[in-house]
Amino acid sequence: NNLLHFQTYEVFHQKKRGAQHHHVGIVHAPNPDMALLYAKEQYARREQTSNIWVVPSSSVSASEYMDDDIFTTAPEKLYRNPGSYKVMDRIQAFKERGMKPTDEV
Amino acid sequence: NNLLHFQTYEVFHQKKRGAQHHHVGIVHAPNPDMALLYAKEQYARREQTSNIWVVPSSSVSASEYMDDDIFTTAPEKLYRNPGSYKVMDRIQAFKERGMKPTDEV
Amino acid sequence: ELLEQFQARIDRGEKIEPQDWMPAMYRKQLIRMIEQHAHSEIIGALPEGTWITRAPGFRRKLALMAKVQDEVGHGQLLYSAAETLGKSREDMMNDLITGKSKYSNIFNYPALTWADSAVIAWLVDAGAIVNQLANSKGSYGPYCRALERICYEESFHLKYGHDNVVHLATGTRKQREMVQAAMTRWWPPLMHFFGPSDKASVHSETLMKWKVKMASNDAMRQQFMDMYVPKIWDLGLKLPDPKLKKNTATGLWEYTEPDWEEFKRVINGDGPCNAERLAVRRMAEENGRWVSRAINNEKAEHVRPFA
Amino acid sequence: MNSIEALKELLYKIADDQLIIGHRNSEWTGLGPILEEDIAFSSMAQDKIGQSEHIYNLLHQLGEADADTVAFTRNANQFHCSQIAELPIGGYDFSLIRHFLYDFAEYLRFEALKTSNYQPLAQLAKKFFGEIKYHTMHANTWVYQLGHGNEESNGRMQESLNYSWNYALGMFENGPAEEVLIADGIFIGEEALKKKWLEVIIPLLEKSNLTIPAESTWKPVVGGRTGTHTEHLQPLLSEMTEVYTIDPSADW
Repeated sequence: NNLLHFQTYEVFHQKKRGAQHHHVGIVHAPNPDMALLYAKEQYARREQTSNIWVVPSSSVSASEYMDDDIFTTAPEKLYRNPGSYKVMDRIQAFKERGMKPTDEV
Repeated sequence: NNLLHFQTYEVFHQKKRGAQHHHVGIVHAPNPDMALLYAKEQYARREQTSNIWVVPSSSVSASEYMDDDIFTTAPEKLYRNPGSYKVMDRIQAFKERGMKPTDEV
Repeated sequence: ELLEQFQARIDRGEKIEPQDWMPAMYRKQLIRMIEQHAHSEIIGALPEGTWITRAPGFRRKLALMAKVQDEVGHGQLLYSAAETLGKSREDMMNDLITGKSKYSNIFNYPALTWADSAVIAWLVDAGAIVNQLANSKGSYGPYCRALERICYEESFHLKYGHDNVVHLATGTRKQREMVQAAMTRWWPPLMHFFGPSDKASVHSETLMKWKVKMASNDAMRQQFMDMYVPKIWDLGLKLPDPKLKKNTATGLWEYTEPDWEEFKRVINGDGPCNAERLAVRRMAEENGRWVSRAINNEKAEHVRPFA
Repeated sequence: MNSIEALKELLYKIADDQLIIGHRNSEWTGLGPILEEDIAFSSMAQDKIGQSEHIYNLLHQLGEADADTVAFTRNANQFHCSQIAELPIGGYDFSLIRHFLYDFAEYLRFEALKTSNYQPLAQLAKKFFGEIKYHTMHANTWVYQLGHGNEESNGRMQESLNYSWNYALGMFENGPAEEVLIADGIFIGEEALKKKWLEVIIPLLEKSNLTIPAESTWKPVVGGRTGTHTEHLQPLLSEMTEVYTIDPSADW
């Protein structure tokens, strides 16, 4: 059947200008132009769409799901999050002791 | 000029399994393996991540911007959206007139 | 007709994307501005970077490493945004190293003590944030998307910097003297940070119409002083400008006019650290050349990245 | 050596290694050959210093001083890091080879520690295992591509490998704590770790067109574990503690 020489393409769509493109699915097509046409037909119909990218699935390199432990500690490094820096009490205490250095109180 | 900073790859980030991959930016890298390693450090430094895709920029095909032509009308084609089939009121009215055909009311 | 459509799109508050038609002047101004912002991030990493190996205690050491890493990361994001406009990273790096393209003048001054790195982390980043928040509402899509991620990460820098200065100002006598001296050193360059007032700035008019530049230099300087002078005085620290005060009637800060001759002298290469900064970047590029040559694949076609 | 002393010896060894090599690798921040590599290398340096802090906290729970005091007030002869960790960063070829040799050893060490009888350490090994796996992925990708790159890069990497080899063997220096740690089921011992390490890295190096020195020439550079160091460590420590020692009573 003619699907043999069709390649799959990953489809990314941008809802409106300024937004990020995100992945919405795949299409089968013989070449990128046809892939764009099918993608527009299939994915741009329902939602408001400003722009579409298609990419041959074969050109996508993905990280392994079994390696997703390399990502786990990133959110736990609190020293690089704004929330972990609180100064109000320290300033308050400083004023209460007449703004004197700690070694002259 | 030979590329001292290598080819560019488009980077797509997935927060949790099953979620959509979002485009977050690019990295320069000599090959896909390095592109994945760099994408992890540049785009998964703080937020939760479960998977990353990288694609050579050269393999992306983009549509033109579709805001000013047929596709902006896509949402206006109401008959396609399930929401526009307001059947419940029609059945309600039919029952309220004793289920009589409209030309015998 | 294209220009009208382009201007109408901007006036409607929509973003211009890389594939759109744009006036050559718009593309040129954007590349110049984004490129300078990118250079400022990677050159800015150098004075603070010298303190990573001397940061006192784990919390400061890790935080400063993360902050300087972010700055190199922001440089990468901004070079990428500029690349969507057609200038390759190699050309931008070469223009930086050869002095053809500028970076924020404030990094031509040395970070002499640990307190200098604290004042930079707080107030230089604060100035950068005033500028970035304004520009994040601009008209060019890739730059705004990059700024969104940058502003999110910069909020940590600001908090870390303020926390650092507060520890010094409220700590021992030695700490307090060190941060007061740093504050006195850095106030003049901070007043230069937003650049000469607009009448003397040749680009501002065009950049505003196209939402490339979102606020005037004076407006940003006023906003910066409004937000941070009270916080500095609140710590009992003094600033080296006797005329500095807020005029409650006009709501504007009054100050001694910065020495713009010195600003021009330093920005054109005659500051204390200009040569050193570019030498360090040149060395990094040259030491890395054997690495890039070894793993570069010649047939990789250079294509403009997408977004 | 009793169990607690042996455990402390193991914790000091690992924490000092991670702190000193993390500190060295952070010296590349802002100077990396490519921006993306600069970001990755300083990120891994952060991981290592973060790991060392967590392990110093374990020592604190065993009665040692707090992490800042332990890391910022000892002299070189009180440090237990292997000498490979303290060597200056040199060129990117040396830093990558050290990264490769060191991180595969750390990967296998932490993999073994995941099943250590000392629970707090086993938990840390599991928590940090993803980070260390990424470090080995980065190291191996670089060694492979530079080993294959061109004559110059292969030559540089081989030269750095020859220079670093005996220092790397020094990581597995045997110490008085060995028998107790093995008996208590806390650690598999340096000898076993070295055997695993050789089994993993030799095939990887061969795949990268690099060869290790002949076994007859091996001369492990030892002493680090008992406080004997190169002339590079004290200057590193003096620089690292320059601000901290201005006012040790201060809260920075």
